[in-house]
Amino acid sequence: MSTQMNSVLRLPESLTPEIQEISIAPVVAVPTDHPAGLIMADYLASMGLKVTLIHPFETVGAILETLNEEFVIDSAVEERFLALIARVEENKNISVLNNTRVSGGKGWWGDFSLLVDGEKEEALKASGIAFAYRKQAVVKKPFENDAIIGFREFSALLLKGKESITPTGKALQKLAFVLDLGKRDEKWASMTAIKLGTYLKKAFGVQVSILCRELKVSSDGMEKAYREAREAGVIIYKYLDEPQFEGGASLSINFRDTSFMSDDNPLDVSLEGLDLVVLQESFVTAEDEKALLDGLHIGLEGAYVAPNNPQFAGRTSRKGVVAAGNSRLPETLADMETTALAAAEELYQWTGNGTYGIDVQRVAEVDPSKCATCLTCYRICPHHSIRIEPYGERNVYITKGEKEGATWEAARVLVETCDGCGLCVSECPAKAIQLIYYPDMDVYGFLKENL
Amino acid sequence: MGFADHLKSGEFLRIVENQPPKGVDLEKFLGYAEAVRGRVDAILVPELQTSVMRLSSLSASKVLLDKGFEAIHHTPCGHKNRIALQSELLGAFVLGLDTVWITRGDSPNIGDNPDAKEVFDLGENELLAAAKHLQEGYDLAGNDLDGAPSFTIGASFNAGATGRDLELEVLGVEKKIRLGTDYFITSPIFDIDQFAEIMAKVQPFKVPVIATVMILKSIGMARYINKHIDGVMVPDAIISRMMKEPDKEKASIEITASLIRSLQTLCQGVCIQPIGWEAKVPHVLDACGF
Amino acid sequence: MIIAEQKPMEEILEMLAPYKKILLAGCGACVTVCQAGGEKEVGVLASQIRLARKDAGNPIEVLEMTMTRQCEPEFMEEAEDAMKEVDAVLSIACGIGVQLMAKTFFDKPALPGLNTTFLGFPEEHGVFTERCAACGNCVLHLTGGICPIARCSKSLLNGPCGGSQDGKCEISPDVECAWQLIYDRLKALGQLENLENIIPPKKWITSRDGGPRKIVREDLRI
Amino acid sequence: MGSEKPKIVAFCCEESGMPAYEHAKSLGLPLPDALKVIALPCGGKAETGYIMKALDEGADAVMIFACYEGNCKYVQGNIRAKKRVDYLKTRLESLGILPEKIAFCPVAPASGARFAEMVQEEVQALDSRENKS
Repeated sequence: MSTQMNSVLRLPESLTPEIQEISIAPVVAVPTDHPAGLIMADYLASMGLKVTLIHPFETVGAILETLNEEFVIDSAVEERFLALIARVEENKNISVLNNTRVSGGKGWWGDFSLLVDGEKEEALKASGIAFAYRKQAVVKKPFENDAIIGFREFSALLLKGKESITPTGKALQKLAFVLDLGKRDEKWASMTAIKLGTYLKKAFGVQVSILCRELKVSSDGMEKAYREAREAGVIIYKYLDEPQFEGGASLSINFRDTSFMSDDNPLDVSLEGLDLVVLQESFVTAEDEKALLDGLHIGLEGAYVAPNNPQFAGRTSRKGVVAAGNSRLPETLADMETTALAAAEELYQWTGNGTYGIDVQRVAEVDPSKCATCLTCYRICPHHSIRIEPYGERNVYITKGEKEGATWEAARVLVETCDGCGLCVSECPAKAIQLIYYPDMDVYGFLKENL
Repeated sequence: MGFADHLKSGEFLRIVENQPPKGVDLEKFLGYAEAVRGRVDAILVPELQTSVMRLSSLSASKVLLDKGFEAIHHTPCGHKNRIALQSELLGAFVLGLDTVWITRGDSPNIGDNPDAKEVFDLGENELLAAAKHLQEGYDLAGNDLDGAPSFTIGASFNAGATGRDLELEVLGVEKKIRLGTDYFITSPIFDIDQFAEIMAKVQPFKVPVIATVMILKSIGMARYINKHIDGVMVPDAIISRMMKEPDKEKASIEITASLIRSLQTLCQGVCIQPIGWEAKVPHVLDACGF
Repeated sequence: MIIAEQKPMEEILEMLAPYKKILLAGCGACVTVCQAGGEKEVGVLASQIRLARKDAGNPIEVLEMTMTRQCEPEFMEEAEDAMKEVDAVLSIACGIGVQLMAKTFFDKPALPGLNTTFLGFPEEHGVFTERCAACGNCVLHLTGGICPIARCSKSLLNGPCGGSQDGKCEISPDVECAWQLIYDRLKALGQLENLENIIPPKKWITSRDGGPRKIVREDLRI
Repeated sequence: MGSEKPKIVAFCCEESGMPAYEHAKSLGLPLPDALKVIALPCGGKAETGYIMKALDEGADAVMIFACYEGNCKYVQGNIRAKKRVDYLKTRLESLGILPEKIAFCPVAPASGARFAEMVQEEVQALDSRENKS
C-alpha cells in the first residue's frame, strides 16, 4: 500500500486552447417578486448592464413587503432597503415593468426571450436572466395547536432573541423537529434542525429530538454536524410510517423508530410532554417562476443546482440564468443578501463585458455522419445546449472538416453554452458525440496501458 | 370391432372420406354414409378442408357415431389456438369419438373466407404433443386434468415427397411416432412405384400407413393437380389411360380400383377421397371386390 | 420505428457456445435509436461476451462493427472482410438485419442478439410503446387516430369489450383501454357518430394471416 | 507482484471524486498501488462502455465516485451513472459474474477519508471473494 504509485488520468485542460470571442449584449432581465431580485438588479445595473426588472406589484416598493414575513428586520436594515429601492427607481440602466407577470421563456444564453403577460415572445429579449421568487411555506399541521409550527416561524421566533420562549408562552424544555413529511427531500431542513438543535441543547439545555426518514449526509460538513449534535445529546430518530401526533394538555408524538434497531425490528417510541413541535414545511413555487423554469427547460431540480463549490451558489443548470432569494431557500437575511450578490456577480461575468471568450475545444462535438437524430442528447443535456436541426435550408449544418456542401440532418452542440460535462457523450447510442478535449480514446488508451 | 382393433388386426383397412355439409341439411351426408355401411371400416370426417367454412367435423362425426358408424374425427391446426384445440380433443373423447386424425390444416386464404385471421398457434407436431400430454393427464402448459382421455391418434404423411424432401419427411414421420402417432393417412397416391420407394423407408417404423386414393374425375382434374398441388403427381400413364377410354366415369372408377389393389400389398389400408363423387364410392368398392 | 430489446445474456452465451471468433454487428438505424443495437451497445455487449467467456475459461474473440443499416443489401459489403475471419456473426439489428446477414453470408451462421419486438415510439426517454401492428389495412381514420389492432389487447374493431375499468384494460391497470381512448378522441373531434357504424370484420388477408407479404412496384423497379 | 492486485479502476467526478482522491492522498491515507484513477468532468460521463471496457481489459473492480444525490452540477449526471451501474450489475449477474465488481460510490469532495475507506472496503470484498473461490 502506498499513496504514490497510483496511475492517474487527469482531465486535460484543453488540446490547444482555441478561444472564440462571441458578443453578448449586456442586457439582462430580472423577473422577481422578492427583495433578492432588487439586490441583483441594483448590482447588475451598477456594473453598467441594461436591466429590465419585471414584477407583479403596483410599485417596486411593494416587493419589500415580504421582507417582514421572512426575516427579522431592524431599522438599519429597513433603511438599507429603502435606499436600495430609491437606487433601483432612479437608475437609468433599470427599466421597471410594474404589474407584469412572466408566463414563459425560451432561448439560450445570449438570446433569451421572456413571455410577459401573454405578450409576444419578442417583447422582451435578454442575454441573461436573474430571477428570485417567493415561495409559499405550507405547514401541514395534524390538528390546530399553537405549539406546532413551521421552520420559518420558528426561525423568526429565535431571531427575535427569545430562544427559550414558545408561541404558547411556556418555557421551552422539550422540542421535536419532524422532517421529511413532504415528498421532496430538502436538505436545508435537516441542516437547520441539526444546527439549531445542537445550539439549543448546548446553550439552553433544551431536550431536542429530531425525527426524519433518512439522514442526509450528502452535504459538506454534514457528517461532522451530525456527530456534534449526537455528542451534544440531540437524539435523532428514523421513522418509516408517518408519526402520529396527540394533542390536548400534553403534546406527544408516537412512531416506530428504526435508527437503533434494524428496519425489520423497529422500536415503538413515544415522545411525551413536548413544549414545541417544529414541522418541515412544504414550499409552493410561484406561478411565474414555474412558467419561467418550464419554458427554459430548467425545471425545479435545475433551479436548485447546488454544486459542491459554494462559490456558485446562485447557479442554475442553464448558463446565463441565475437564481437567488426564496427560489433557493436561504436561511437568514445575511444568507439571502450574499447569495443574491454572488448570483448577480456570476451573471455579470457571463454577460457584462459585451463579449465572452469561449474555448471551443472544451466542448462536445457531434459527428453528423454518425448522428441518428434520436434526440437522446437533446433530452439529456442539462444545459439544454443541443439542438436538432432537421428541416430545410435554414438548418443545414456544415461540419468541420467536411467538404463544402456536405450537409447532414443532425444534432448540433451550441458551443456557447456547452459546459463540457460529457453527459451527451455517455448517452449517445450512436457514439456520434465526443468531448473534443477529452475523447473516449484517452480513457480507452489509459485503460489499455494501465491494466 | 373398433378402429383401434382394426389397426391392430393387421387386415387391410378401408376408409372413406365424407365431407360434412356447408349448412345443416344432413340428408346427402347421411345418404353417402348409408351407401357404404358395412363395407368400410371407418368414415373420415374432414374438418374445414381447404379452409372452406362448413359443418364441423366434431358435430358431423357425432351424428355418424349415433347412427352406428365408426367415425374418424379430424382436428387440424389452422383455425384454433392451443386452448380451443385441446378443448376440442377433450370434447371428442367425451362424445365417444376416440379416433382422431391430426393435421396441420390449411391457410384461410385458399378457402372461401380468405380474410379470416390465420391461427396456426400449434403445428401438427405440437398438437400431437398436446394430445400425448392430455392422455397422460395434463395439458400442454403442464396443468393437471380431471380425468384423462385416451385416443387412437393419426397424423398425416406427405407421400409425394421426393429427393431432399423425402429425407425430411422420413425424419418427420419418426418424430410424429415419438409423439404418439398410432397410424398415418398419406396425401393422395397416384404413383405406385414412388410410393413403394417411400414405404420401404417408413416400413421399419412398424406404424400402420393408410394411403389416400383420390377418385380422379377427369383429365382436367389430373392436370390441375399436377399444376397446382405440391407433392401430388398424376403419372402420365394414368392420364393417357384415361384419355384412351371412351367412358371416362368407368375409367375413373377402374383406375381408382386398380390403384387400391396395388396398394393392398404396400400398406395397411386406403382412404378413398371422393372429391364430390361420393355417390361413386360404392362402385369403387364393388370394383375392388370389397 | 422498429423497437427491439436485447436478448437475455444466458441465451446469447448459449448461442455463441460453439464459436471461437465472432463478428458482433450493430445497425445504425432503428435499433440505434431505441438503444438496443447501436454502436454503444456493440461495445458494451462485446465486452460482456468477452468477459463471460474469459471467466468460463473459454475465451472468444469478438470483432466489433456497426453497419450503416443492416436492412439494405448494399450495406452488407461493410461486413465482407470481417466475415471472412469469423465463425459466425451475432447481429444486433432487427430480424431483417439478421436474415439479410444470413442470406448474404450463406456459409456462416447469423445469430440474433436482439428480440425484435414491435413498431412503436418512445413515449418518454427509455419507455417504448407499441402503436402499429402493420396489419396492412389501416382503420385509423375510423377510430380517431388510435389503432385498435395494436392497442386493444383483443384487437377489437367494435369495442370496448366490457372488461375495462376506469379507462384501463382488463389485462393490466398499466395498459390503457384503446376503446376508451378512441371514445375520448372522437368526442373531442365531435365525431362520436363514427361509433354508431359497425366496422366490418377485419380483412386479415392483408396482414401476416395471408402469408408473407410482398409489395412489388413495377414503376420503381430498376 | 502482490501490489499489482487487485486492480481497481476508479472513475472520479471532477467535482467530488477527484477532490476526495486528492484529499485522501494529502492525508496520507493508504490506497492500493493498483488503483487506477480516471478523472471525468461528471460522474455521468462514466458510460457503460467505459465500465465494461475496464473489466474487459482486466480490472478486478470498477468504482464510480460521483456526487451525492442532489449535488450534481449537471443536475442528474450522478443519478444517470447510478442507474447505469444498476443496469450493468443485472447484466453481469446474467453473465455469471459477480455484480459487486462494479460499485457506485457517492462521495463529498472533502471526504478523503470516506474515499479511502470505500476503496479499502472494495479491496477487502475482493480479497474475501478470492479466498472463497
